[in-house]
Amino acid sequence: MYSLVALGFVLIYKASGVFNFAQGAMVFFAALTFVSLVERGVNFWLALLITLAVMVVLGMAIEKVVLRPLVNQPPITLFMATIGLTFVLEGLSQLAWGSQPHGLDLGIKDVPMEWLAQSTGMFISQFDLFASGIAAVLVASLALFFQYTRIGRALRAVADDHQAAQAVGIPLKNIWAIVWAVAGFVALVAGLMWGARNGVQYALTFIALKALPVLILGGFDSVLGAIVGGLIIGASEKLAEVYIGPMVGGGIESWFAYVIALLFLLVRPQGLFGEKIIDRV
Amino acid sequence: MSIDIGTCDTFPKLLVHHARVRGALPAIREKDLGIWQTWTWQQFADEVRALACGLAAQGFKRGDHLALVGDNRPRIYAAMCAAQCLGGIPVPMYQDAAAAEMAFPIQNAEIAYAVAEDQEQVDKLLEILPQCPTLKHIYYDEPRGMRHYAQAQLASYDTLLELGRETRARDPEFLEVEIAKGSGGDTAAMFFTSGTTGTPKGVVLTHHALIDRAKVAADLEGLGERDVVLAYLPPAWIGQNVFSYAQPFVTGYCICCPESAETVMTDMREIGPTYYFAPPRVLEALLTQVSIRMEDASSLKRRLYKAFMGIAQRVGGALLDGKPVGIADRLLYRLGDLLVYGPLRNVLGMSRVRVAYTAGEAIGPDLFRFYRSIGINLKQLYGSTETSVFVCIQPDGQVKADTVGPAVPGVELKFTPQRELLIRSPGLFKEYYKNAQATAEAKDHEGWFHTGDAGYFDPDGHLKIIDRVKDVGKLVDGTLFAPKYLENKLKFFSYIKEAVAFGDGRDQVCAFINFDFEAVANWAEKRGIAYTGYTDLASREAVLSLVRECIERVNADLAEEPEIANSQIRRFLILHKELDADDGELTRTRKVRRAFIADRYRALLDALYGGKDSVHVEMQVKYEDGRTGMVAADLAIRDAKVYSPDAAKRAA
Amino acid sequence: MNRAQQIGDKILSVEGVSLAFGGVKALQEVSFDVREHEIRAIIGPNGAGKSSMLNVLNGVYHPQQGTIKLRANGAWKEFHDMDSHEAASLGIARTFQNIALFKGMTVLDNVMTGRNLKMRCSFLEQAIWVGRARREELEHRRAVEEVIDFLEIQHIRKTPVGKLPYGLQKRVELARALAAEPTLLLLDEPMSGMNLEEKQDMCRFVLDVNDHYGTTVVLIEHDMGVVMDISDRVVVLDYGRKIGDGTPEEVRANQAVIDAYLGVAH
Amino acid sequence: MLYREAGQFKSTYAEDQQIFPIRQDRVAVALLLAVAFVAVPLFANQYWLSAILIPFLIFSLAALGLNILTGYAGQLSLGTAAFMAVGAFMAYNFVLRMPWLGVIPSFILAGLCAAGVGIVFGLPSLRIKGFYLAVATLACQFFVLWAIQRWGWITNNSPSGVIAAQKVEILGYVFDTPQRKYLLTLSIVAVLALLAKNLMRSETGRAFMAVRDMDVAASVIGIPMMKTKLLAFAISSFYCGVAGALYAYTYLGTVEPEAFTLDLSFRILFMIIIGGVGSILGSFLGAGFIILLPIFLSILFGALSHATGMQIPHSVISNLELIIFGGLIIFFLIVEPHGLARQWQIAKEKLRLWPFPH
Repeated sequence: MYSLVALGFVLIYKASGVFNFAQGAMVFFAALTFVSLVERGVNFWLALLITLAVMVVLGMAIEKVVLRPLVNQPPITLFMATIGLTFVLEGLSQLAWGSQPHGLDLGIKDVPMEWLAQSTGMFISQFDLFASGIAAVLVASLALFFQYTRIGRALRAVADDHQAAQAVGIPLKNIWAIVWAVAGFVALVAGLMWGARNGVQYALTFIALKALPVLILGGFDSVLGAIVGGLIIGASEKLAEVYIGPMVGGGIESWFAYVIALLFLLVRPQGLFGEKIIDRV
Repeated sequence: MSIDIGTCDTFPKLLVHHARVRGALPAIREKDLGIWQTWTWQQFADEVRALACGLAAQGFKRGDHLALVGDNRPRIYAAMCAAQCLGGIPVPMYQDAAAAEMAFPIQNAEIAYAVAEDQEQVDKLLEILPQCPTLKHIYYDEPRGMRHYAQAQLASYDTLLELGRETRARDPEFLEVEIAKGSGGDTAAMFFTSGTTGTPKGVVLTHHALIDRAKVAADLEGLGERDVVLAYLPPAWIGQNVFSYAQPFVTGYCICCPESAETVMTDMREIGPTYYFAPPRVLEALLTQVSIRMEDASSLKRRLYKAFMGIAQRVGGALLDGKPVGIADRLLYRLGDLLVYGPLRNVLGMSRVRVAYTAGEAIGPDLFRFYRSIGINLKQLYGSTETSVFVCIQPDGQVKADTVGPAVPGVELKFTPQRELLIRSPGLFKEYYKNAQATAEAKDHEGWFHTGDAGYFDPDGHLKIIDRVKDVGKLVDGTLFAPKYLENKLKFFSYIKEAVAFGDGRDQVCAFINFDFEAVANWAEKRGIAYTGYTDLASREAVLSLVRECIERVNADLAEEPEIANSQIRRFLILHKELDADDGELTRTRKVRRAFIADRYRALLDALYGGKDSVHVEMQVKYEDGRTGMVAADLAIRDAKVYSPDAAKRAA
Repeated sequence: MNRAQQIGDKILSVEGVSLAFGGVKALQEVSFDVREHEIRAIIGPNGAGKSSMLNVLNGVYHPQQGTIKLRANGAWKEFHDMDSHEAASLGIARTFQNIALFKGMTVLDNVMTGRNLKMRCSFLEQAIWVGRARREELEHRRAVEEVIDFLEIQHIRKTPVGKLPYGLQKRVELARALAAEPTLLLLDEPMSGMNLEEKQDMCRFVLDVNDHYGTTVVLIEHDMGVVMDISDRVVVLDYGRKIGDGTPEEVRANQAVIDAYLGVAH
Repeated sequence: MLYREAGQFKSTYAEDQQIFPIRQDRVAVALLLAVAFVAVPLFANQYWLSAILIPFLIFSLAALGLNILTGYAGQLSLGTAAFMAVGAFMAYNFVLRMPWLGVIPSFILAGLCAAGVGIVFGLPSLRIKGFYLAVATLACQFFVLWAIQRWGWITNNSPSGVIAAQKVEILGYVFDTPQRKYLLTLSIVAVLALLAKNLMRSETGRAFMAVRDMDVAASVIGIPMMKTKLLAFAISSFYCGVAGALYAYTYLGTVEPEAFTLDLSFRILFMIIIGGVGSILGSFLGAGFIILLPIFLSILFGALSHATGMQIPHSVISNLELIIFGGLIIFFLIVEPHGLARQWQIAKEKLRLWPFPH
């Protein structure tokens, strides 16, 4: 589940070198808009389309207003800008759709499947399968997109070096617009999944914090890393809770992910799949 | 505070007096290594004593000359006084003069000892060493880069100081005796006039002359030990030397030397002098700076500046002179002082200026009024090297734009039939060194000094200088032609830097114009006129019409003065290069050498008077580093509108 | 050019140093020595290993083989895998090919950081400021003023470094290196990207530094004119190997050097 | 316009190095201190003192701490609230368990504990740089909060984790009224600010800035990376620790772990962004801005709703506040990355050059 959200982060980072802290808020905003539309009786698929359109527009707007003027600022400044963005999105979404949590039903049963439960003892619900299925599809399409399509290659070029990409003639402006639009789409998907599982409420925005260790583990700029990282963190958190938790007084779920990421960073600063960052004299 | 120098009649005695009376007060400061290093009178006296003993040990005796080459700094003034302690004669020389120009004074006064500032000056002296066999000892102050110099004559200032301290320790009495030997009549210093004509002349001035004039002027303005002066002009010019050597020794005030030529503005703002002296061209450059910087200011500041400057123009001068001014104006001016003039004076470093003099050349009336209007007590002063500077000073309250004030106590003024000014005063020079013939010409048997300046007294007894006698000419129809007067009016425009007017013995007046590159370049940029350099800008039609406008405004002013109405400028051309001292067209103090220019640009002059509207010119030019190159250009000649006297009223 | 400072005996000796990044052999068994008060130039075509040699000398890279011995205050100190921080404390200062100044600070602060090794006060004393810390700060300010005056950058003392033109930034970097009063000064192409006039100024400064402070200078430079004029001895590197060593005249005549520069097929 | 600098020259290096070389600045600061120490306690009412000024001072101190780490030393930290929490709880324990110690020494000890924690979580900064460091401090943030709730003795086993700060009593003089608390806070903050200013203009400060601008070059000229970075963490957390202690003792009175959430860290981070990264004055300006903004907004909306008659629900106001907050952050980052402090500096420069533009 984490990997889905992490994917959004990776996408933005890969294309614009910005760790978009507001990705969590976008997930929340997407889920909230979708749920509110459905509650107002809008047909499921139509709501999906409208939310998608809203998210794409939102993505582009963010790129235009926030990121374009901050083009070659140090990463720290961009990071802080996205934090500011998180606040704006939060305020906006609560203002627009009210702040009480909504249940979201995707019509997919979230109860563990019996035959699987007896045979493996693992409690995996149909929902988990569906979510990971979606994730797999998304990953595949993105991987293809990045690797082979012209735009994909342009995206990666831009991520590496703005000036060089511009010099080669890649239209920087709409590349970024596409990037943020797609991020909006991914946020929507993640929002739906996440919302369906534990309801759409305020906590969503802080999943960005959870996504951070995932990215660090998997490597900021690798799609694969995001997926693998997400799995490791998700699983280890649950395991830690079960095994180490009691000894230390429980509730370690919150900071355990960070400790792993931290340890990992000391060993391999660029994560599993990321490129090595060498700074030259 | 009164001046308590009593019987001291030579500069060394004055120094001993100050060291005793006000030993702890600062005598001299220099901005070095980021802060203002300060010498109190006591420390300054000790350094002078040590230096004097050092010079004595090196065989410097009474009557010898000591050449001083270098910028304002404590050590050059210490060397001056040290030479005087031994009865020697310091000869300050221009530090920006070329080596050849230094040869004559050294040969003329058989100078054996010289104090040079740094490697640059030492190289100049070494270059002319073959022509000056008398030069035996050169002491350098800044050892930078001279580690391998092995010439015998070279010694460092510090070793001289060390030597002095040893000799003084051995025989402290020796120096006190030498100082006591000095008397008012001895020669205090010798200044070589840049002389607009012929070879420079060595003006010999006695202790008495300098001290007496300095004391009189100081009494007039109530100068005291608390005053501060910034020494930024060449020390070899009497104008600077009097304010940074003679007067401080009389009154005990403190002089400050800036870090370098570039940092004069910032250092001036830091020091905030109370007593300021500046020749007109420095004031002019400052005004151009102000107007250029104001042009770039935001529209709010510009509007504010223009509004309040209008009030200042009207009321400022009167307020300064204490004349009656309406309450409304007085309040407005006070507001202006808070918003514009106060900060303006502050940025220029003149907030604490009590007395400001200008001399050396006639000053444009508007330029003069500008400084008075923003509350700076600028006054005119007249004098020359031969008269120890102070001849006429405008007292507070009677300050006028076009006069130089009444005579200073002890000075008598008289005119010859050709209106040449004659001066008799205790401050007169003794003689031109080894040039009896010139001395006789300048000083007649009754002691009157022929200044060579023409002028007359105005109704309330103020002297009015119009021009050099030999330049004052007459047009064919007899009207008075005073080139300086015209040129100053032209130079007041920030766009015109230098002008040379011709008309003596001709039917009409024509002029060569040098525009101020910085001001016009800024003006051109604002109008999007592209240009490659001075010569290219000079040929531009827009620039020609800009200059013509200035000339026509001057013609309008001239039309109002009946006796010189006819000397309005009819035709003019813009020179293809800036007049430069290196090419001999200007003196070291940037005064125009009219005769030299007239024959060098003979072709241009003929074209002007021959009615042609353009002329080709090929001229050899000397660049800064001594290389020469050819500059060729086609100069356009334009006519300027001339006003009949009554028409001028309407146009003004 | 008669030497004010007599060239003393060896102060730095590099023996058989090899350095490789993965497969790329940057330096192969390079050995040469540098004498005290000498201006030693290292020249060679691009990619010959000049900068890597310099980085080895001041501890940024660690050679796989070979030893480097430095005579610091009398004793021969052999440093194998010493980090740049220790190299600095041994009195090795350097400038960088592309300027490594601290953009956020003024010129004066940049040059003062050059003296950080000489500051003794603990941060606590510096916080209290009055007393020892203040005296020390003013002392060092005085010493830095000497260097500022020496390199004639008084007029830009208080401007942030980011605003200065390229030539002046190079001079500030030299000032910072000098402020540490080094025994060995490593200059990494101090004159690259300068116009003729700035080059002459920089040459004069380097000579004055050697003259006035007696600092031993190791200079990397492309401009042969400059190298021939101001260096006493020259080392020529090509593809990481030393192909020439000696006075500028000897090196100019050395056929291997000419080949290296004119590009003879390897 | 107000500056009359003519005549103010420096004849010793000490004069040239002082904090406020220009006389007008010295006069202005002296005036400001006089107002703060004398006028405010006399005239300000309860509300202004305890609800605005004391939190302003405390947040300025915390912002100052963060500025030392992020502004000067360039190490991003999201764990400010955690260090404040450590400071608050340790102070509580010291006063509780060693009453003979007195309040100020216990504050200092609490600060040192925070510094200790700071160093521990500063260790990763040696290996990873800039942006990744945010993770380390984030870990610290969650870890500390968790630790406080888990280990009983820290909160003296109070079930809900809430601790009540004892009365502040120094040498028999009890600080209970808002005026006294304000004066206590003000003096502590003033002293620490002066120490920080001295630190920043001396060698340590330059080492911090060198590490921020280009740490590779810094290490080559001899600045010890390990020592400098850890020192930055330690000093910064010391300041945050003391701020945390003050937060408990002179502002809230009772405090619980939830008060030191990540949200607080973000608020302090915003303070230094808006106020001015890398400037002592910036921390104060930023804190003032962030404290006054909500009050200003509520007054504005109050007036607005009063004028337009329609009652704006409280929730909408808080949302609008969030939006404006986020919007301002972005605005400042775009327009003036160095925040209000840089604007102040430019304004001062303009005044000194008045009427000239340059």
